[in-house]
Amino acid sequence: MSSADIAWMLFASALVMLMSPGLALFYGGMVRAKNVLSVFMQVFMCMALGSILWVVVGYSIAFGDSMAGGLFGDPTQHFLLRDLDGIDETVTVIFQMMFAIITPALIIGAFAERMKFSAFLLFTGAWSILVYPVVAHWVWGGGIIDDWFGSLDFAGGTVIHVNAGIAGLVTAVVLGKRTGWPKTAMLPHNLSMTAFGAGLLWFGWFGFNAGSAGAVNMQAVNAFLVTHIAAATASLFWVVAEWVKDGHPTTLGAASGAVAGLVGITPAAGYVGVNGALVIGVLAGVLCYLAVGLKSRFEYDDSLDVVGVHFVGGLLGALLTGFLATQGLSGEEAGFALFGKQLGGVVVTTVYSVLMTFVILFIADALLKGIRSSEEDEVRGLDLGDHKESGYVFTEMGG
Amino acid sequence: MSSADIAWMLFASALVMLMSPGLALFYGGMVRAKNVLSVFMQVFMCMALGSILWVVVGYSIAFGDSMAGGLFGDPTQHFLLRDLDGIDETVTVIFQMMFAIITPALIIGAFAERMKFSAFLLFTGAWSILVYPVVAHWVWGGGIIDDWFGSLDFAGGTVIHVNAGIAGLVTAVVLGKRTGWPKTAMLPHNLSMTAFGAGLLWFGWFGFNAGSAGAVNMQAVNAFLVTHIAAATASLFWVVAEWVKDGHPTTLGAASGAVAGLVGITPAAGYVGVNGALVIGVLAGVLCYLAVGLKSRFEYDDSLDVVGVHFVGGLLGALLTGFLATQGLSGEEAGFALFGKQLGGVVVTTVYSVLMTFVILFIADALLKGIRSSEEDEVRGLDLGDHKESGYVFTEMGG
Amino acid sequence: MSSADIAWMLFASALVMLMSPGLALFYGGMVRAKNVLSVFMQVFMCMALGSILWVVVGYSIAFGDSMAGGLFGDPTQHFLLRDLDGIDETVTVIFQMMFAIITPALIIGAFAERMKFSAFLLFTGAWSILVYPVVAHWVWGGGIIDDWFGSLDFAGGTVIHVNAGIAGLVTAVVLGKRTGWPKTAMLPHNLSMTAFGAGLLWFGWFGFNAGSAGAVNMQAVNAFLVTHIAAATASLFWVVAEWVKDGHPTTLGAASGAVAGLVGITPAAGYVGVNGALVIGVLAGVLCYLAVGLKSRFEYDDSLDVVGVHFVGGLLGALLTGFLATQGLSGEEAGFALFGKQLGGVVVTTVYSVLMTFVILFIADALLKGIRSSEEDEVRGLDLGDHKESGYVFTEMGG
Amino acid sequence: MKLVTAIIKPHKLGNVKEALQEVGIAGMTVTEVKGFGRQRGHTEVYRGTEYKVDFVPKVKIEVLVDETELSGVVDALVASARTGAIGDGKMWVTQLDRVVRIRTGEMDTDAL
Amino acid sequence: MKLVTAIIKPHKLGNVKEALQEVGIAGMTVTEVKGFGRQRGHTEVYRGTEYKVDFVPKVKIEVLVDETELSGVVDALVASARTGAIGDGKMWVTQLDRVVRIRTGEMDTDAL
Amino acid sequence: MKLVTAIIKPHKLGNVKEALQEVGIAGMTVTEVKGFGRQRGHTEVYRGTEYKVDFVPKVKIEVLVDETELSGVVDALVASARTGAIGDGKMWVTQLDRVVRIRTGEMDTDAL
Ligand SMILES: Nc1ncnc2c1ncn2[C@@H]1O[C@H](COP(=O)(O)OP(=O)(O)O)[C@@H](O)[C@H]1O
Ligand SMILES: Nc1ncnc2c1ncn2[C@@H]1O[C@H](COP(=O)(O)OP(=O)(O)O)[C@@H](O)[C@H]1O
Ligand SMILES: Nc1ncnc2c1ncn2[C@@H]1O[C@H](COP(=O)(O)OP(=O)(O)O)[C@@H](O)[C@H]1O
Repeated sequence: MSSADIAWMLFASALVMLMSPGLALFYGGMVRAKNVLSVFMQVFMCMALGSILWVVVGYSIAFGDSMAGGLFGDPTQHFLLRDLDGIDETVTVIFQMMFAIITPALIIGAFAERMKFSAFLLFTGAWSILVYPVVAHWVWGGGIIDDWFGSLDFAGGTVIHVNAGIAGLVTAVVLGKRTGWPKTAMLPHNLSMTAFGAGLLWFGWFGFNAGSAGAVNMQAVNAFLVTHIAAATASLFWVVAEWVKDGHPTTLGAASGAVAGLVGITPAAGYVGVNGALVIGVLAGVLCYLAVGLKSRFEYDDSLDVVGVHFVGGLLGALLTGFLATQGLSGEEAGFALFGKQLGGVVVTTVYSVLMTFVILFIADALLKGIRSSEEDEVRGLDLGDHKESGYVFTEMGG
Repeated sequence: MSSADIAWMLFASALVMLMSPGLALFYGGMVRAKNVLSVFMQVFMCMALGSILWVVVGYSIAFGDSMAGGLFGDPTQHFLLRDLDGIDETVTVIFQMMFAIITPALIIGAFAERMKFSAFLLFTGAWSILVYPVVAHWVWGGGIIDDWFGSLDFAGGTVIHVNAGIAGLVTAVVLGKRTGWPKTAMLPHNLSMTAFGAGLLWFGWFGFNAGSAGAVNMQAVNAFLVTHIAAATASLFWVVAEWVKDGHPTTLGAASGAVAGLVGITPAAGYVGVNGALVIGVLAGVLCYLAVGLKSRFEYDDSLDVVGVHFVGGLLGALLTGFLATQGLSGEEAGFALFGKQLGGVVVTTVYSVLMTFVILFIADALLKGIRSSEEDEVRGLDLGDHKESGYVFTEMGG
Repeated sequence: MSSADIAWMLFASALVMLMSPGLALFYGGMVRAKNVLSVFMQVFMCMALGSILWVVVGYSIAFGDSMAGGLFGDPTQHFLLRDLDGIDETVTVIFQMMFAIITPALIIGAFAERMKFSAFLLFTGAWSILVYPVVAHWVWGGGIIDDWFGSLDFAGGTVIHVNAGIAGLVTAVVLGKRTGWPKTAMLPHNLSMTAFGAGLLWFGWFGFNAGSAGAVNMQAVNAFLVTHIAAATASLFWVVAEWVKDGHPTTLGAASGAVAGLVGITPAAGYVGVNGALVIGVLAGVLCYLAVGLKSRFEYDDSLDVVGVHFVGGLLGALLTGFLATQGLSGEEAGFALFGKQLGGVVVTTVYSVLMTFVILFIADALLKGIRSSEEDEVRGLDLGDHKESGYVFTEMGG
Repeated sequence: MKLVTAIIKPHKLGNVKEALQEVGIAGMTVTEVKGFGRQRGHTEVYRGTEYKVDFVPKVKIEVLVDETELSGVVDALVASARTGAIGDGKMWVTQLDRVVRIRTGEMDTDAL
Repeated sequence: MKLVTAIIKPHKLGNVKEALQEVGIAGMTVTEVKGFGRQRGHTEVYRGTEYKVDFVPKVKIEVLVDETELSGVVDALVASARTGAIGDGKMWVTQLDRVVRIRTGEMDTDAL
Repeated sequence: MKLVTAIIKPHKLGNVKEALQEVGIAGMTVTEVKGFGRQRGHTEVYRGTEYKVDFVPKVKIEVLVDETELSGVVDALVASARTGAIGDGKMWVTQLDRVVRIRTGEMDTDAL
């Protein structure tokens, strides 16, 4: 890497790191006031615990030499980051660490407002070792998905969004609905927090996608541009879709739409041009909006719409990459052949993620005698229940 | 561009993008709680709609080959960004897109709390095609202002702040006063949101001004330094001025002062040194503070002081550039001759912006049967009125 | 400097600038609602006044030619930044200016909720001339600490955190306890604000520490990595420690722990590797947590724990650098010899900071007839008392 | 001594305050409340599901009055709070045993 | 005319509203309050010091009723608000002189 | 049974709570309110225009008491809430028909 490349990658890494606090705002604003801190706490723990686990074994599992026929990287190879190959690999460790933090953090939205903090920690710790780096190895570390299909996944549509999104669905189903849902409205308590969080995610996503080029080059510039266009387009089209269907355009729609567009463009950012970005933006905006409506139909309580936005958006982006990738950028010809490769990657990831998420939840449930908060904690809120804190104290009469 | 230049410009572009969420906080904190989401929504729509329009025709109008004797760039030349000249022009498209987003967003402050959302969309869409890129063409794209006067406008004092500021005045006058103003106090509902927003604008403005150098060079470094100095100085002097005149120094003053200084230095950032920045800072702080007081005198309800801060600040900076530009940095000799050039640019921009803003509002009014919210919506707030959402839900009794 | 280095340093400078608004959030969320704006105002004034003083004399005192045997730099040498040595020195001025802003801002946490605004301004102004740049000169400008001991202080563990932390203790003791403390709980009014502020500090700290390498090189990359690791580790271990001792893990703990880790790694970031960062992280998390408990034991009312986090964390980091520095990175051999050098730097800084802080407060007290807010202002809050503003106006019945 | 309590629409507070001042009332106490009644809240669609918001923001006003002022206050209050649309609210009057001004210890009529 | 006031646990509000609607009550007014009583708040350790949080969030309900409805309302309210755990709250009844519907000026029973 | 209601300055709440506990009161209910009275709010200059802020934050306290406790409570409350400065607030007493403890259904004196 040249100096400019390194500066660029450090910049990109910092931006991706900022997505975690941005996510805390985005999610935190959507829960009820009594649970806002539990969300912030969980995101912080993804940053804290997730980083440590990455340093200890995660990086090795994801990017160490393939073992067991490409199932995972050698977990001890870079134990505590030993034997890194100079400045270039150190930069890679940093950049990829931020991805390893945010991926489990995305799942939080699905089980928000009802998981015990201890269960959360155990779940996130295990998932950060057994799921994320394994799938990352399969796609980016020379593992089985790359080997079998050669799927394109520029910045993690499959590794991150499909993976986290479907894990979210499993956690939501296993934990069950929040008490009162869907009869009682569980409205966002602070939508300007959520909207600002979406803005910060958008900002950070430049690092996420354009940084995935690994250098300052045309691919990075292109990724930057199409990332922005997809976010803008999806935000507008989500709002238009809900205006038509529900009768009013909402701030939450604008924010969710932007995120949906960002998710959708993630696997494609290095491979599609402006037109591709517009197509992905329109579809991500409209389809993710519709997908979010499915949860009341099928009665799974995905609290903050991880499935509708991340699974559906990631899936959409991964599959559309099959048709929209331009040869000049991706070196692959778009069409059913590429679509097949994309589908392969998505299916394998989904199956593994569902399976492992179930297994981890099952074990956590056994170890902790339940992973769901007591009803009392749920009623008074996890902030008091788990953390003995209150999100807002506007008067001096106390909690 | 070298790799370092590209890395720098992408960094700068990301920072300018972040100014829009920053502006949403800055403005959102200043409105009453019942309108906070309407402000966030409007800023988001500037990001969404504004970006798409830029990609479709805006960039071509601003930077396409001059037509009609420099009145605008060929609108079809880069339709959907076709025929861009490699990586350098792609970077320019990105950087300039962020400017095209924020300029109409600035106007929001003038008509906040009383414009129908549909009218806002129509107005912003039209203004993003008919006003912003046209003036950008005149100053930066080789159009008439550049041609006739050769005015200096480093990062958009005229193109952005004078232009948006005077458009704000027109919208405020056309829409009329908010019900109850000025008898009833319409106090900011969340000043720490506003102050943090100002901090984020300050941060983003480094990209705005130092990025306008287009490369990593002494001009960029100088712009970074004087931008910071002007912001700091204007913040302090606004506070001092109000302390003397009103008897107390306020947080809103510190935040507004910083923004006023940033606006003031914008046209000058590449051309003036430390001393020039201090002069601009002191004057922007004191004069914008005084200018804000004019609205109660002349009874136009510029809700969040777009005129006092952006029009007056931009005007001040543009004109002072005539006297403060140092030859070493600008290649021009300061004095009345340069001042004349500056004046020319400002006058032409003001006239055009006033005219077109009137026309657009007039047409929108006709098309939508009124551009002002119903009194009922104004009373209960635009958040419920237009978006059926509430900014804050601290209890579970619902909306 | 190469172009890449300059781009990197401007990026780093922008990040460090953002730490001030981040600090306003971090501190602002921890005070009671009636004082939130006073905190934002004070931080803004550090940015405004601090920057101007830096331009006028601060930079010269810190980095001008040594006078009086290394006691300070020639204060007139770069008056208003004249005679800078080209682009490289201009970049240094910018980067270091951000440090000069944030250091006095850190002290705010110790005297929050009870200092008169006028006293704050006088104190901060004097401290920004007489203390910060002097100590910076001693350590980084070739002054006495460098001369006598050659202490290692990569990004300001001593210059910034020990210095500000101990000054905080002095202000807390001199001002006395807040009315009602420690009998009455003075709970944070907005912990998600605090947590997000911590996230932003974390983000900015990449600029702070990795930027202190002064160039894009292995030291910068290493500093980036270990900064992140220390923050993550300390956040986790603070939470674990309080969980064990108090029975529940808190969001405030996670946020404070991250900051403690960042403080701890600051002096060491260029000199220690991954293992060193883990050690510093664990110790900073646990020991700062314990240190914070001392204030109720010794009954000094350090409102927001500047002593426990910054003084103790900075001390820890500075001293541990003596044992953890790796020769490859620092060029020094770790051990008691290096520890002695570190101790020297810390002791001299502490003594000077205590002394000067006392003197400044004493003079301010005499000049202003008291530096403490009236009891009436303290009761109704400094926001109304000093600034005639309210942080939150959720209803329209007014303040 | 009587206590007049009224639940009104929030945006009528300014009106009511002025009307009460005109009939010579020197003080009042105001509370934010939520009302449930014939006037229903808006319906929201949140993430694809419809919700009825039953509780509407209202303001509660409490005014201590002397018997002699009562009817003037009641009339002024009702007139100034009325919009004629559903949801204007209720007003009621309670008999009090005693009123004290805390600052001085003055009682009843003197306490107002 | 009577005013029934109750202090209840916040999460019981939905229950109580339904129970009151079933006995034919068309309206009520709700206020967020803090209660101090036998049920104490949690203790918090803040930065190493223990604090007792005395005040617990409660909800206050006010219902205007006709004498004839009174006992039904009281029974429904008490039954629907009860959890059996300490802190369930209090209920009290006040006699009113007069009730007015602001929109129409209707009085007493007609005003409900 | 009586209901003692007081409007006091917010920072006096701690004092009042302690004073009431000393005279044997086991509970109370507290509401944030805004007061309008002889004590006026501060004036603010907002963006160059002066505004009068009429409403001042106050706290409302409600205490259910037995007749026998009444005078002790009133005296303790008035004494502990007084600062002597304008704006100390009002206190009033209402006769109640009935008091119920929701948890047990106990009535009147037993309900306290
Ligand atoms: N029975 C009642 N008891 C207490 N408050 C009531 C009652 N009925 C209505 N209210 C209050 O009066 C407000 C207006 O009542 P509503 O029935 O909507 O309109 P209107 O009084 O115009 O018929 C309600 O929001 C509620 O606060
Ligand atoms: N004497 C009182 N006066 C007014 N309100 C009271 C009184 N005693 C209790 N309350 C209210 O009732 C609530 C519940 O009372 P508490 O003593 O905790 O439980 P319980 O009524 O089940 O014995 C309190 O939080 C408070 O709001
Ligand atoms: N007539 C009234 N009815 C209801 N509340 C009142 C009345 N007069 C005063 N208050 C309440 O008492 C508070 C203090 O009254 P104020 O006139 O300011 O001081 P003081 O009682 O010391 O003369 C007011 O803020 C208001 O809440």
